[in-house]
Amino acid sequence: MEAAVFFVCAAVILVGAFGVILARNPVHSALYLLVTLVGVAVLFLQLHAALVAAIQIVVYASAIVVLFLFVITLLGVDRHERLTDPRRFQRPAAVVLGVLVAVQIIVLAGRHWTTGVAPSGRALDPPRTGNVERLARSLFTDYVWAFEMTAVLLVIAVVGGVVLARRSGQRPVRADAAEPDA
Amino acid sequence: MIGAIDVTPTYYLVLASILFTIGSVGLLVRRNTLVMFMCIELMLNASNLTFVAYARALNDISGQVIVFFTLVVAAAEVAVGLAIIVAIFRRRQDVTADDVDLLKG
Amino acid sequence: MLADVAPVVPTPSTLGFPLLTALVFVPAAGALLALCVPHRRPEVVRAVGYVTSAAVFAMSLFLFTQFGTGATESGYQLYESHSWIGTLGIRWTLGVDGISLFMVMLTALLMPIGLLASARIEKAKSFTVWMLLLEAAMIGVFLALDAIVFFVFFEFVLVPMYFLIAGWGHGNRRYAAMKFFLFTMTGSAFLFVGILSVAYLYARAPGHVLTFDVPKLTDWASANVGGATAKWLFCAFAAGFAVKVPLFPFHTWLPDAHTDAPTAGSVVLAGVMLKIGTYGFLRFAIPFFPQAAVDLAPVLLVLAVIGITYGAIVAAMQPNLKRIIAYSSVAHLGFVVLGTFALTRQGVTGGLFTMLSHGLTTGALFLLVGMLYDRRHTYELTDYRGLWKAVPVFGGLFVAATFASIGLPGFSGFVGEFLALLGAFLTSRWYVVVATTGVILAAVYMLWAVQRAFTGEPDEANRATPDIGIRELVTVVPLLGLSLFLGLYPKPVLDRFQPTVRALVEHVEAHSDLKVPPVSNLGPEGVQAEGVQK
Amino acid sequence: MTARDVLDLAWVIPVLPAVGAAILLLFGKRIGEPKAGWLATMMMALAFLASVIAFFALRSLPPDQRHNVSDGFTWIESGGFRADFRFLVDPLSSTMTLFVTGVGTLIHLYSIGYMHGDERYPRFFAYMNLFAASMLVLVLGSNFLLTFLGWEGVGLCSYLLISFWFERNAAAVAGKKAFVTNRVGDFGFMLAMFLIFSKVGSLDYSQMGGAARLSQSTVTAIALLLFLGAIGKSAQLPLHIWLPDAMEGPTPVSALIHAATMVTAGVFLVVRAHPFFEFSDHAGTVVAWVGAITALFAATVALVQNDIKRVLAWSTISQLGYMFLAAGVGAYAAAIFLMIVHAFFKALLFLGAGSVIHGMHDEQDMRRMGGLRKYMPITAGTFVVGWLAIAGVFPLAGFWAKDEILARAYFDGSYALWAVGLVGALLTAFYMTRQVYLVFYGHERWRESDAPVAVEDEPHEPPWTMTVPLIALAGLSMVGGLISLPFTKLHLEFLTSWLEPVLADAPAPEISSFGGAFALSTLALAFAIVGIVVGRALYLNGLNADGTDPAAERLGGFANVLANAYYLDVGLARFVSGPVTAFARLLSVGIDHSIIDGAVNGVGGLAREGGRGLRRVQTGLVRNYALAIVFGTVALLVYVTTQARF
Amino acid sequence: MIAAGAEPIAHPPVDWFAIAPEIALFAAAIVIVLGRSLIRHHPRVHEASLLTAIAGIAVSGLFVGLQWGFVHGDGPYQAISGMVAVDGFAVFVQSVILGATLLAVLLSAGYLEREGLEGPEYLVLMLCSATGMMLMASANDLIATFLALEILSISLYVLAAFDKRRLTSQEAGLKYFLLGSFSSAVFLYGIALTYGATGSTNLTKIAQFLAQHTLLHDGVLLIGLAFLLVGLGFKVAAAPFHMWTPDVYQGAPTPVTAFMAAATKAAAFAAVLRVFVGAFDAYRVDWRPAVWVLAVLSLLVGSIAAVVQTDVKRMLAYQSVAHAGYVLIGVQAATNKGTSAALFYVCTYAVMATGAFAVVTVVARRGDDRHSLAEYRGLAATRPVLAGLLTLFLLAQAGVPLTGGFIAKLSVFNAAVNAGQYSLALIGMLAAVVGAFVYLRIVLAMFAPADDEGAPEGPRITVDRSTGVALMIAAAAILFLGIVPGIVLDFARDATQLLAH
Repeated sequence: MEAAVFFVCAAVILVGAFGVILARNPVHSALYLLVTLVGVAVLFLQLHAALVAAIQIVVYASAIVVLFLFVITLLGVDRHERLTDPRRFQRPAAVVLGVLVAVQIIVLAGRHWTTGVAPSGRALDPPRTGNVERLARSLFTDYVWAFEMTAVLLVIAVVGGVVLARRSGQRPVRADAAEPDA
Repeated sequence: MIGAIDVTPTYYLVLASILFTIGSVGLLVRRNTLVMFMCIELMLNASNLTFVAYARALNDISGQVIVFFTLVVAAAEVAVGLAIIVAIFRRRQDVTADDVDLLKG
Repeated sequence: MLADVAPVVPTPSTLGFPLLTALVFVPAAGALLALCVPHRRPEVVRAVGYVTSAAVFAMSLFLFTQFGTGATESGYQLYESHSWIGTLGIRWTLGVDGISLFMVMLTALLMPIGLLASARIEKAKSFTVWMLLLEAAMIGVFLALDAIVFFVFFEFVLVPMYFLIAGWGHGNRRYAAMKFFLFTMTGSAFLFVGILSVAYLYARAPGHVLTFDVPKLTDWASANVGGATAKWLFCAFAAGFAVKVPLFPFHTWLPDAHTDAPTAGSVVLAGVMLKIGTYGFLRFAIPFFPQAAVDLAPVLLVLAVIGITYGAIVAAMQPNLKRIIAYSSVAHLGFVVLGTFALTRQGVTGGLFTMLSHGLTTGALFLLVGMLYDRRHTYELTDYRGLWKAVPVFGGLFVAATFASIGLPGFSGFVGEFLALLGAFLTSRWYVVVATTGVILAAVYMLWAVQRAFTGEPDEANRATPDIGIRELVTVVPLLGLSLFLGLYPKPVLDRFQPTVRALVEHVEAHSDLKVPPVSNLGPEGVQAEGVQK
Repeated sequence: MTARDVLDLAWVIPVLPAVGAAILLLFGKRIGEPKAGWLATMMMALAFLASVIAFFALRSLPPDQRHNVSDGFTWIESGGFRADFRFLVDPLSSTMTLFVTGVGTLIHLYSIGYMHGDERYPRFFAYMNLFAASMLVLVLGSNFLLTFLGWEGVGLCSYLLISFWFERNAAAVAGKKAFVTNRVGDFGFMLAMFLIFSKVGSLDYSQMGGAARLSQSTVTAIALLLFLGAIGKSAQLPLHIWLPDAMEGPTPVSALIHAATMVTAGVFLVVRAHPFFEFSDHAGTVVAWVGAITALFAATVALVQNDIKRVLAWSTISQLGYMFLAAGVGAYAAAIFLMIVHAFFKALLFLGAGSVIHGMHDEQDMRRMGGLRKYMPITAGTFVVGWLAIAGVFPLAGFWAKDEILARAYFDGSYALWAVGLVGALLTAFYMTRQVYLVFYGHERWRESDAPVAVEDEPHEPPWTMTVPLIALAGLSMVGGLISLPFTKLHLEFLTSWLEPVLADAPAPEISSFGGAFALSTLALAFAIVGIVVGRALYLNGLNADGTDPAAERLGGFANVLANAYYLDVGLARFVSGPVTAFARLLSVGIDHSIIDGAVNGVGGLAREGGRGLRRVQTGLVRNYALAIVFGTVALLVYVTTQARF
Repeated sequence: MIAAGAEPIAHPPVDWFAIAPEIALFAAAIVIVLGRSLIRHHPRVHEASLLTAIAGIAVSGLFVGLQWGFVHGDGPYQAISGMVAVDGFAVFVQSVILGATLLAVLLSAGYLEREGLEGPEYLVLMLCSATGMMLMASANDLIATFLALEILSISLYVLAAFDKRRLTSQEAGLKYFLLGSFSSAVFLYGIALTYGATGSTNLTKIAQFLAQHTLLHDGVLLIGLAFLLVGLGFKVAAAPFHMWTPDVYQGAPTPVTAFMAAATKAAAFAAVLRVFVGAFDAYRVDWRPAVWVLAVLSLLVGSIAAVVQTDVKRMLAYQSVAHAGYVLIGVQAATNKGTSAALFYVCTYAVMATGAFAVVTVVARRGDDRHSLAEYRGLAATRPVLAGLLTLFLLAQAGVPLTGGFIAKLSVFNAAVNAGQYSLALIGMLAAVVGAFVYLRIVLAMFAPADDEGAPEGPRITVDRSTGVALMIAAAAILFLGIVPGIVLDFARDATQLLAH
């Protein structure tokens, strides 16, 4: 059963991933991304990470992808991208390097992906009960500092978003400097 | 038949590595900045999957906790990143990365 | 092997005041003072320059009087050592010995002369500041007994010189300045790694702490670093110094830099800076790695001989008077290296003396050429003609300087070249046979230049050239006078070289398989080197 | 004051003219024209006086103690090397000082008049005094190095005085040529000093007895290297080329430096260093043959010269050849003897020539002279004395000196040398006769037309300052032979016995048969007279009517070869200077500029090219940058693969 | 499904003292945000923000100083579940970051006014970025490092794109953002693999694990290590991960460039040192050659690529790649000496880079786009002091003695030679020669007569007060570091205790 779920999800995830990078229309790419995210969420469930899976759907699949779609439509760039690449070596090189990366990782890791030893006391709960409490406990004890750090991150996101999005009323100082290609 | 296979965390990890690679290749081959950014999301997801798989393999909750932070980072990046893309679009009416090459050499 | 060579023990200063440190800091302070003078008061700046450099010269004379001359005083005198950068084992260590004493004095002498020669220069303020900084750095180079302190000054010297060439030079001055800087810096890259390596080899030995103290490193390295390591390190040091000297084939920066530098720059460049290279050989490369020096001496001797002949031949072909003098420096420094790597007492002494003498004679020649440039705004020989008739006093001085440079006996150049060749003859006969042709060639290129520039009937432009002025006389005459004096009575200098050179050669002999063949003693009275008995 | 105390003050001798030179160099302009000359002359006269005192002081010592080193100081000392600034007075140097200061004084005196009106009059006397000082250092030096100091000092003065009229390009070139050619000789001198020091351990003359213990090859090498120095200074083949050109200098300079004193320094050096030549088996032979060949060669060249001074210059080269011939066969005293008397008569001839040039308003071409004896009787008279003296006519000085040399060559068994010397003597007599007749007899070819020349433009006798030295030198040329007459039994060979302590290593062989010697003398005299008679016959009326030269006419095409000194100079220029210049140009342009500097700039260019390459990589495309990152990652992973334990 | 009777979560004790510097800095940012929102139109809001920022930096600095005293006395320790290290290393790097931030803020004050940009937000972002850097310096856990990295990066993306009038600024922002996120993703994946291989993300625990266990199969760990190196290599701008550097440095507002060059490098190198020299000490044999290659590539690429540039800002950007190479020389020695040398270098570079970019800011004048070499022609004649200062900073970067740059180079080569890396030291010195050529080109241009080719016309160059202060501080610091570097060197030496236990 687990195997079947895994392989189905894996297939979905990979199809989604390839879809993202192959779809000519960005809207399609975003939708393929959604497919992948959902697939990953299912795998999270498989891995006894129910809360994480939920968050994945809520934050990623809904919030982030929607944001993408929103921007795409806002900007009206849902046109097809030209497939030809002006730099001819770029794509073959990218594919070759990508394959190399994957092969290297898989070869190197081989069958010994896990070599670490888990510290005692932070074990996962048995699958049936879920991990929420454990997770919370860990989040607010071991990772409380990291948790606090995210506050800064959010402040930046807010301020940054505001700064960048605001249509500034500033006048360009020198026309030629401001619009080099105008 | 398929059910006979014992799905160890290794399976997830290999899948994650492939996902990571696809993401990075996507960044290299696509010219639309929005899609490039989506590829980065793919890579982050691959990392998440890796963390969770390791959490399972090591029987350690930390791997799952870390995913939360990744999510926050991803969210913040999206907020700022999309804002930058929008800001540029306002000036150039285009989101093709290749056209952004005033700075070079 | 002279196993009982006593390590050279520095003699601390008993003056009660740090004379050597002051020698470095007074010009630096002068530079700072000049920096504070407003732009519109160039005369004040000049006064600061003159007073400071004159004070330094006076201090160097005082140093001369304080310098012990006993036969046993081979070590460093007036030694000072203070902590500077403790973490890196760097100490502010200064000392003076026979080798450095006259280099310091030469620097202190040439500086006021250089300033005086540049009395009419534009942008007097920055010029004076750079000159004084240069003086501080050069004196620092010669006094430093901590390898890093040495390197600091060695490298820093480039900066003021760079600005002097680029700011006040002529012709293709920026190219020349850049070439000068990069060439020397490339060489010093090797030197720097060499210094660090020696210090770490030292520090790795049991019971040692990291230090860059030259006497300590000398004692240790000469006895404990050998074989290929020593050779590589020697090469690293040699690379740094060879560029500075400059030895063939690293010399091509020199004609450009000398020619395009302002007069004072050329004087200092040729007079002092080139000697930093040969000084480095004597202070570091040879004492640190005597065996390697002996093993690799043939290479350096060949380069020296090539420098002597090649420099002379190329000089002869130059159409530019200043370039001729520049190339003559290549030849002269070849004699220095020849004598130095003969590793005999006469040779090393000769090399040292040539260093001093070249500073005087070439300094004078550059001053004179600079005056010519002030008048005619050209260095091209084809533009000069019959100048001797137009400017008799100037012409006389130039011819005197020419013969001093050629190495005519009676001028200081001869004493140095003769001793260098003589010393080299004892160990490396055939090199000397070739090198001695340099004596002929020197006459060829210098006299040919004199003939082209000074003889014949002057044309209109040259006829109107004014003769030398009092200020200019004051700059040149001391140099030529000193050259003449030292040519006839070099004893005060040689006596002070002697103990240090002796210690150096004995040090080399004790730590290498060098054997200076004993000079035969076939005189009828069987008494050698006693002169004539009365 | 004992004699030694006096001799300890020998440093005074060179210092006197040196002081004169210093004063004149610094204040010459203020001292002004006649006074400067008188000051210089006075200094020379004082030096002569000092030399005379020194001579008598030395004489008062027993012969085997006639060797004194003066007060002084250590000049150069380093390691085991030491050279003192002290002056050696022994019979040889005393003799040299006497004739250098003596002849020098006369020539200084002569110059007062000769240089009258020159714009650099004081400078001239400064150089002359400096020359005298250097020459005295040369002869008095107690070691090779000090001699070398003087040696180079005279070279410097020679340079300065040859190109004294540097406005004339030829003078400037000649001065440079003289100095550079001399430097070739100095190359040998310096190497000789190095070799001597490394083998003997000292450069002091007093230590040179050690030469006996050196190996044959070493001693020969030293001797030949020293001889190379001597060749340069004394203008022997093949380094003679500078001396004829040196005639561009003022005539007193030619007389003093290029006839009487400096050029004989080479001979002096050989005599001074005679132990090396004595103990070497072959060096002496080389010296003698070089001398003999030069003597003959220069004499033939002198036959067809038309410049009044050039004849004398070639004659000087020839006479110097005789001196080397003598030194080569071991007749050092004879060499010195000829040197002294040659100084008398050659200085006389040069001064006479100068007087003619002076009188002819700077005309030097003998073809435009003639019949001058009427206008310049004193000059003519003294010149005739010089002519007879150099030709070797009994009993003038030249006869005795040349006779002694030829006799020594003959009795040494070197008949070939003797024969060459004899032929040279005949040629000498001939070309001197030609000169005398061309200048003082025959038609007054200097008259452009028959139109009378204004009295003040006619040739005239110079002032007394110039004629007095002529007369004095003429007297010396007549009686100079007295200083060493070949009559051993009568103890009349003063010079030989005087020099004996110095030349103890080289005893003169007993000439066995007086009759044989007499026969040889007669033969030599006969040759000289033949030369004179033939010369007189050809040149009694000066040139041919058509202005051609009788001797040249008879020599035909060979005259041209002779006139160009066998084309040696030209050949040297073409076959040595040419390639050398080309080579130098190759070095400076081809090697130095293109290859070495090119390599340096090439390294810079390499960096620049690298920068351009990197610039092309930096496309500005963000995807390319990402590609680089991935590329780096892959490279790292590959590296990691090599490190990992699978 | 939390059980009702579950025990409450017990917070670990929060050691406020340990995190006080970061909090002070962030608090200043918050105050500015609040102030900006509440009193939007007050005319003096700019001055107030500036003063707040400076006050925040000052307070933060005060706390750092107190921490130093404490660490010096009682030794280093870890706080908050081992995520924060309070040790000399953190103190040193934080001091550098604070110093660089102070200079950048001073520089920005004049710049913002000149360009008429939104001051408070800019300062907020800069302070937040600095907070991220501070956090990075003290992070003792890879997750904390990652978060800190993101904090500083995301702020910098915005800052780089801050000047919206210039397309180049936005382009810089976009490029930095895309590549930065990419490298962060790689870094994160590296963390994941490391976590899998060692069972922890805590650096101390990783070090302990690796010290106590010898992995039979270390492929995953090494991949993780490689990815960590890529991620951090990107941040320190080491070749071949440097290609964003020239573009971003050139396009970003110049004070931001100064801030990036100075402070970011310091923070990123702090992470490099903590991760590699500290945690992965056991794997030094494996990573040292890799770092060796990165160092050499950075030196060569940084120096050589700068040779042909004509834009001063871009030259300095390329040179910052080379400077990363020098620091890497210290890193790859993997010794205490190397660490302290790298720290000292980072400190010195912060001063030299800020100083140089400060002059560039001034010369660029209004519009921030006059960076070509031609603009510098004749500067020595018109603005001698400014030209002199730039000369000083450039010569310091070239490594001329009596400036901090020399001592910095001396320290790293010292460390390299001590570690037996003669060739690396030599390559570094030779790269310095090429670097000198680049710097001297700028210097030559300044000292060339202005009328040579006719300097382009433009508004007068003016130096406002705060920029002047920044320049003076930088100049004094660079001379101080060059002439009496002992204090700072000792500080750096004492700060090499990387991991607090």
